[in-house]
Amino acid sequence: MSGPDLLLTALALLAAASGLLAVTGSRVVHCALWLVVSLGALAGVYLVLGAEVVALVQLLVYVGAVVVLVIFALMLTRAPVEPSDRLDAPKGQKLAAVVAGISVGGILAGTLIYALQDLTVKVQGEQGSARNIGRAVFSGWLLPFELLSVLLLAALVAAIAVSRHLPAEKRPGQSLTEDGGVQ
Amino acid sequence: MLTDITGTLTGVPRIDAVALLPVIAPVVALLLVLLIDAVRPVKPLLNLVTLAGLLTAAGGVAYLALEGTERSTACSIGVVVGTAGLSGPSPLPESLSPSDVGFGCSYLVSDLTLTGQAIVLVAAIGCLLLALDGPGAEDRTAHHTLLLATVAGATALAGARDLATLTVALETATLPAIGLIALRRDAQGAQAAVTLLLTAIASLGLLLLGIGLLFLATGSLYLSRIADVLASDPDEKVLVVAVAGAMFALAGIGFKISLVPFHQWTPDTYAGAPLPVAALLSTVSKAAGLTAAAVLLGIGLPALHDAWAPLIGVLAALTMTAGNLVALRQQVAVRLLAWSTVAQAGWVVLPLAASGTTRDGVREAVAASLGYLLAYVVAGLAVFAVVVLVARHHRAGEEHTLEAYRGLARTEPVASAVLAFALACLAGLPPGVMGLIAKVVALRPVVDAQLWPLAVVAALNVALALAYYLRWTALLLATTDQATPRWRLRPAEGIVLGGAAAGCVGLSIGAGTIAGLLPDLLR
Amino acid sequence: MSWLLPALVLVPFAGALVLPGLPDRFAVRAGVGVALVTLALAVLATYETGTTGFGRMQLEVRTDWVPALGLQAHLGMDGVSAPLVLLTGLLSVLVCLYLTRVGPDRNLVACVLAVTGGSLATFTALDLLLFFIAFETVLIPMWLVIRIWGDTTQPGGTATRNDAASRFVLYTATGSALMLLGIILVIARTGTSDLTELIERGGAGMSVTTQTVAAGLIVLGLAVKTPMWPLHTWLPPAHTIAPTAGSVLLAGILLKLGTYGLVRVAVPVLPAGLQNVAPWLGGFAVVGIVWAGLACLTERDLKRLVALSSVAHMGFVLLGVASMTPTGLQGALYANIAHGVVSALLFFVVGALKDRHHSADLSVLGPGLRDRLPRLGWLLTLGAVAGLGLPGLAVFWGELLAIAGAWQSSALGALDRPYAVIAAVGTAIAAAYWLRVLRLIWQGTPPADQAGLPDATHHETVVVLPLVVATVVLGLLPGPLLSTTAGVVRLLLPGGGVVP
Amino acid sequence: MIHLLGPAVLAAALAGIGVYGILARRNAVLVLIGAELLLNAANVLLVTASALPAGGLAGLEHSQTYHDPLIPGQVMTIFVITVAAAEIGLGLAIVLLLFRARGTVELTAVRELGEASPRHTETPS
Amino acid sequence: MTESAAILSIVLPAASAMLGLLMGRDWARDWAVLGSLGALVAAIAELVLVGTDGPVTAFGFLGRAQLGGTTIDLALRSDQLSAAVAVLVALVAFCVQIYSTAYLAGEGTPDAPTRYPAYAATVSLFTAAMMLVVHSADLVLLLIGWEVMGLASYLLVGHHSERASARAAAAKAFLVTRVGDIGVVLAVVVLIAGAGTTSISDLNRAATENEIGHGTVLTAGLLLLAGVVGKSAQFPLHIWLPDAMEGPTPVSALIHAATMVAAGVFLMARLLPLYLTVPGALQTGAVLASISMVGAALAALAQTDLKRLLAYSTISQVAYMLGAVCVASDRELGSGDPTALAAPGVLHLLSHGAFKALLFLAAGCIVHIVGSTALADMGGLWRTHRSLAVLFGIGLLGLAGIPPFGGFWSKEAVLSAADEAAHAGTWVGWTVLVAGVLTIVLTGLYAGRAWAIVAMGRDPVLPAVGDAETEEPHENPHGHSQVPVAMMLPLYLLAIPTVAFGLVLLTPFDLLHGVEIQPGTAITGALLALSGVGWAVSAPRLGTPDIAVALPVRARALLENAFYFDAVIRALVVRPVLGLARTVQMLERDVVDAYVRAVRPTTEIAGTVLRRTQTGLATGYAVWVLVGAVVLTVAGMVLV
Repeated sequence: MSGPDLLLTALALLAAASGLLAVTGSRVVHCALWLVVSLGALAGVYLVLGAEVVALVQLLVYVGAVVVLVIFALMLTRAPVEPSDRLDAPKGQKLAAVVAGISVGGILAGTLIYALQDLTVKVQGEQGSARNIGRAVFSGWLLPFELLSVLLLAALVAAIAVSRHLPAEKRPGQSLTEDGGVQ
Repeated sequence: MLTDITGTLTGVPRIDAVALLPVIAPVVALLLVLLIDAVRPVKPLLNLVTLAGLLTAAGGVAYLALEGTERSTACSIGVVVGTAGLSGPSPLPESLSPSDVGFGCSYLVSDLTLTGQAIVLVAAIGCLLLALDGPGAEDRTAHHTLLLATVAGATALAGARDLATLTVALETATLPAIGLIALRRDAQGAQAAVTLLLTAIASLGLLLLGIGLLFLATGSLYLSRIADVLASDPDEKVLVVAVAGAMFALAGIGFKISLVPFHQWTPDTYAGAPLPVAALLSTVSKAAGLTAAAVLLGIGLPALHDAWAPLIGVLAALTMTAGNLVALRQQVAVRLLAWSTVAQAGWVVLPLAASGTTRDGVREAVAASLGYLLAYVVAGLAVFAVVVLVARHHRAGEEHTLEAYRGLARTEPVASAVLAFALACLAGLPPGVMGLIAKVVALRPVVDAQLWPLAVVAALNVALALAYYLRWTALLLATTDQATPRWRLRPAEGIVLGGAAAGCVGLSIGAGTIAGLLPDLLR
Repeated sequence: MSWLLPALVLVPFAGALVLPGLPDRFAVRAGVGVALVTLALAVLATYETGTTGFGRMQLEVRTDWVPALGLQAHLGMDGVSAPLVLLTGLLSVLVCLYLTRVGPDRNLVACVLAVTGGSLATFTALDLLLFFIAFETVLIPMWLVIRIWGDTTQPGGTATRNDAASRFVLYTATGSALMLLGIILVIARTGTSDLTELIERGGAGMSVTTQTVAAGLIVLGLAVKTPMWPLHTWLPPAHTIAPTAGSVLLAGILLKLGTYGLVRVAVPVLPAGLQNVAPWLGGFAVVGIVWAGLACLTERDLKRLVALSSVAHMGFVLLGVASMTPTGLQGALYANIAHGVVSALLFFVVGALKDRHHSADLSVLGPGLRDRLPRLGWLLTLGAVAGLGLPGLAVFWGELLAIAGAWQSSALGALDRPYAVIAAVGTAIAAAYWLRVLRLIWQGTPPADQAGLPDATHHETVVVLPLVVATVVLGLLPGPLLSTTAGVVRLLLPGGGVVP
Repeated sequence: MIHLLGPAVLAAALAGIGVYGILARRNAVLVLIGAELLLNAANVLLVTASALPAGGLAGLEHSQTYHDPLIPGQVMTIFVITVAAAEIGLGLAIVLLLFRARGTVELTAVRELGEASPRHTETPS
Repeated sequence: MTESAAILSIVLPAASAMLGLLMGRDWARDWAVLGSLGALVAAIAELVLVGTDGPVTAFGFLGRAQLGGTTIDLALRSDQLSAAVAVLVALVAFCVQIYSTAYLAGEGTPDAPTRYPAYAATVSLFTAAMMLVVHSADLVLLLIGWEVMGLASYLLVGHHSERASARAAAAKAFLVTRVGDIGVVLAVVVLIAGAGTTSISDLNRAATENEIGHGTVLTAGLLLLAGVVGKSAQFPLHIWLPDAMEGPTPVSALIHAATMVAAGVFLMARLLPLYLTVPGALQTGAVLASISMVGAALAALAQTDLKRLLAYSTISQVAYMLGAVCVASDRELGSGDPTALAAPGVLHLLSHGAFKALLFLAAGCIVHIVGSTALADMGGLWRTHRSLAVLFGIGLLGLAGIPPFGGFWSKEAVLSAADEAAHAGTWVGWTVLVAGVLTIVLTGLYAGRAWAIVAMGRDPVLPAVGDAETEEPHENPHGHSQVPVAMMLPLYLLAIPTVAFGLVLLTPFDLLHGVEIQPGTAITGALLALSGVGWAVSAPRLGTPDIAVALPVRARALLENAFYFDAVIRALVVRPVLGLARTVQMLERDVVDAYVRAVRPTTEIAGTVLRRTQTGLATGYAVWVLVGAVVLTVAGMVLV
């Protein structure tokens, strides 16, 4: 159990625990915050595995943007700040969720444990450096990169179109005026 | 064989623009639409630009098909090796040949690609025309943008030959569609969008886990590379991980074709979404799903045939039977159509269950699937066209039940003739010869591989499906007392109706196109 | 003369497409015209085939349709299909003629022509897949005939009518879907779907198990259409509900598709397979004969009774085919034509009676028909007597030869003699139920209230006359029809039918 | 030298937790949180896989020393993160739309499209 | 020339039947009479021509049917046997047609129409069918004639279809003969399979040269015997003949006396060479004949209805003919055509045809006078209608076999044949001889009884001929006092052969050398017959004209109902079949069809269950997706 292994296990435990709390918490804001902790821990894990850029992107995009968005969404949907039991699905659904969660996790863990049994590997620090990632993205993965830009554009246009403000009592099939103004 | 357009950026591979035309055209159109919307949003202009984008893409496909040579682009062969002066982190030992290190091409224009793209574009043009005047088209710009994005994703998916492009293309084909569903901003649309969104995200998670496992096992994302690694009888560990990865990936794609365990979003989303978008989902999105499955399983994982073929057989049987059984009980037209597409998904995927290990076996199976898909898409478009027309003229709008079709043959002989003919095609009974030939094409590999239980289930499902298709046709010819108003047929809808009907008749007479796709190797 | 068969097939289809456009009155007359042209073409084709010999396939025409599947639009005619083509042409003309006076409806005539076209295509198709497509083309028009023009006065009104129609089409569709599996298996194993080629091979290139599986599936599909005993429950309701024109088509032409398929596809292409299936086929056929006979003994509805008697008749045809001997096969083909003529005659008469009494129930049709409606009475008697297989009328020859074939059949193994005896007993049961019919409605004193009904009109007599003549001529002069099928039967059977 | 088993198990655990998160929650936004976790699990798996030398598990017996210059694992992770961002963006937009349309984001309350809902079960006339 | 005569004898009546039916009421009578006359002339011509330029073995009639290996040649043949029987048939048919013109004159009452055109046409059809049977050289062609006769008999028995008993009798007649005909059909099938031909001459030749397997010939023989028993109303298939008396009397005369019932014997005679190779079949025939002979005669004794008495008498007499043919295997014959061995049977056939037709037609006249067929209503004919009584007497004498009447000669021929067979030491010969002798006594008895009741009987039923119409004939409202000429003429015509049949023995027919009358049996036979008649005629002195009264009451009822055999058959066959039919109908509805009907509800239930999984909850769907993925993976792993 070398130094990085120790660090990895620590970060892994932190990520898993905070993830679990994020998912089972009864206070909405706490869930969001635990999510931040979990994603942060993951960034750490990436660093240990030598993926610098990925760690940075993780921090930047996930922790920075995504979680903030989630918190905004929670606030906009006036989610109850105080602990409420209405967050979890009804009994049957929860049971199914547990079963599904355990089975997905279990089968993945089983396969991976079977495959990676005591496999140790020397981490190449600078494999994940910006230079290599840059060259890789712009040589081998140019097409997905370009496609990604189309995806982002489409997602944003969709988000904007969908969230254009809604007239007070919206009846399905009611047509908006050209500029989408409120009647 | 790379054509050279950029060359300025060091190390950036020359992208073969012609090969990528079917993907680039919709994107360019998309940008133009946004530009026009910013400058002066004039409805006919927007329609025109979108249509032009799709037609150029179709032209590109036609050109590539006629040219006949196989083009591959966005490849990373020789980039790192060939670029002088660039020192990679660890320069590749000269002894290694490119194929050793996991290189390959992200995008390949082969018969499979062109057929997939052709089907997608035909369906997209149909859906666009339906959406021009149909419900949910008020917000013209957003609608067209999202539609073009979906088409770009679907066409890219057909050509994707590595898992990264496959994933991104799949998401590009799904996310805008979710946007389209929610575009009408009403409660129905929102719920439908949420349903599809959650299913899509869960499936994306599964797909990515699958890709992670496959990457762990084979060390590369290129499908050709994965196929080679798995073909050279890897050891037990690699095989187990690869199979797990393959299954997760297949599950991830399942929702798009609406195979049984992953189909539950279909009826709710079709009912909630505007009709043209439902048409889009049932044709473009399903075509994209099938091409993804064909690419992933046919090109990437033929070696694991023993794992996925029987399972696809089971899924196909379950999908057919469940789809037909529930469809029998449906009264609302669009829900019946949703369940009918679920049942047809079973038929589309049926040949894959009998692909056999030989390269030729897989090719024939994929060819059969694509053949059936083509027949299904054309017939589906015709049915949707008529349903949209009825929705527009019926007081219950999109929620109209089958009763709205009672006695339609009296007032609208042409439209009901097209609907009856299309339903006969979907049922696979003459006069719908196209459907019959498609069913023969689909059943041939299954019978050839002697999968008797599957073949018998499929045969029984012919009758089950026939039950509700005939019930619908019978309503058309029934006599009714209330007078249905004459229809005012808009040009766009006329084109779709005529085009789809011509397609059905054409494919019935020239049924060779259904049976003879993918003549040479599956690449 | 290679244009002849395509024309024969396409003329009725063209008629079917054009007629809905025309006004009712004119359309029905045009329908008769088209049917007459088809009949003329059929006669010409038969004559041509006859001159150059019924033994081999004549007037062949062949073009590629779906090369990838090996499907060719390949038509031809020989001794087996010639009589059936003639019968189809004749019945089509008679039905159209009948419709000119009784409920003229352009769509109904269009459906009749579509059914005629589909049947003619099936009888002349020489490609397995083309045979299948033509076999299925007949389904939708027949379904329409029952569904739209069916009789809604039955208890349960439109619900029973719709149920009968959907039961007919779904039962047959399931059967033919299973048959499709068999056909695809044959094509997959032999590599060709061309019937002439497959007949020459006589099942070579296919292992016995494959042949048995394929034969099982194909026979199952065709048995539903014939109908064979356990799979026959769609026929009685279909007949009770169908209008007269529909019943004549159903009994006269559609049932022949199944048996023709057996003789053309199952026997020559899968001889070894059919050898294994034959005892079962023979068994079900024989049970069918006795079962349907007994069911008729207590049947109240006359149309249902005639339908059940059709099941018994087709039992003989199936027995003939199952015997796989030249005598048996010729008996089967003969019984096929005879049943077509006799059941068409019966359904016309029963239809006329039902139109007059507004019900087909034996008690309503009432006793004393011989005095009230003498002409219809005599026609019914002739039909009944022919139905029970009186020697001297058409059906007898079919039954005699089928029983003779079964008696000396090697394919039926040890069961050949018992089957023949049971089938012979079946003829006695046929006599019992037909005499019961005559006793209940033909004899006896006519009730007072039904005095005013008109006897068979001149028009109805003219429609039925050819059938009467055919029944008698086929009964007294079996020579010509038997010699037509003799040549081909020797070809179809493995080793030319070694059993004498 | 690190054991790859640690991050692998982490990926599995996170996947399980993510799945639980998606299915057990009633509030749509929290469901999206679960989804994020599931996607992150996939990312962890990809990054751990990219730590292996070229050729992945299959390449081990060739005892390669160098790493695949195209670093597919990490590049894929970056793409996934971006896709996740796009998904969450659109997801939240739709959730907000649902909130504005129906005043609640509890999925159990918005089940109008199901087969059991009154809209679609009126008996056929 | 003989061919054309034979063909004419068939075609003429057929044509008259066709035209009679189509032309309608007024022409019918002329066509019918003309047709039968034509047939008679053709038959006589054929008889003469056969005599002069010899028999013609086979000439084409309905072409040739080619099937598989064998070909069925539907040809005719004409020889002495066929010519003789043809003449008999034509003669009786002609007489019946003339008789019927008067018997069924007029329209009849609305609820009992005479339907004369249909009647006349069917009789002509029958004649044509019988001619076809007589002349056919091929078993299948014979079967056609055989069954068309059955159909004609069905139509004629059911002629007065307004009476329920007539309808039942007609159906029974056709069905019982049809059951017999299953045997004939199967025999044809066996012969097609075994011998490869159905031509009678070929079969006889092949059988004698035993080219066909013995088993095949035996089965064919027995099966044909079944047909014969059915058609000739022998035990056990005799139940239909007494009921067939429901038909008009001339029909009974023609069909149920002279021709149809004799067709069975004719067939046996035709196929005698074949039967000689399988004595087993002949023995069974002999046994059945003996039982029928005695049983029917006993039953005739106790009948209370004149026509049923004559019907049972016919069964007994036909049994006589059958017995004569069946003993043929035990008699040796010098040279010549083996069919000559059947001569005694054929001889009796011819004579019986004449006098039985005479009796029936006379009975018809009596019924015409008295108005009912019951013996109780009859009596005193001798005084009221002397000529009719005389003719009736001649018929009875012929029947009883009193010399010198025709019946005596033919009956003696049969007895001497039986005697010769008995002396050859076979048990068959003895049974037939004993039965024959017993029957002669019984026949004498019931003939005498008939005479006693009808002719002598008590006071005249009707005023004597020529009396004024003053006194209303008591108690027979619908009788007629006068018998029209057209009905009397045929009686005279038929009386001639009844009396003069003995002369036939002298004619140079080569068939006859199979016949030799032994003086011993002849004399004993005559004495027995005379004693029988005498005893019956002496009954009136005992106070009642009916000798049967002497029988104990229960025995009389037993005999009258012919040993209740009819009820036995009804219980053993008819009721179970109807029961089976009901169960089949029930099974059809509840079992075979149930599976088909069950499909709809099962799909509906399945559909509803599956629909319920569509809850509308998005995360609910996600559960299916994820669990589905896991199951898929596990299955994948297991498969690899």
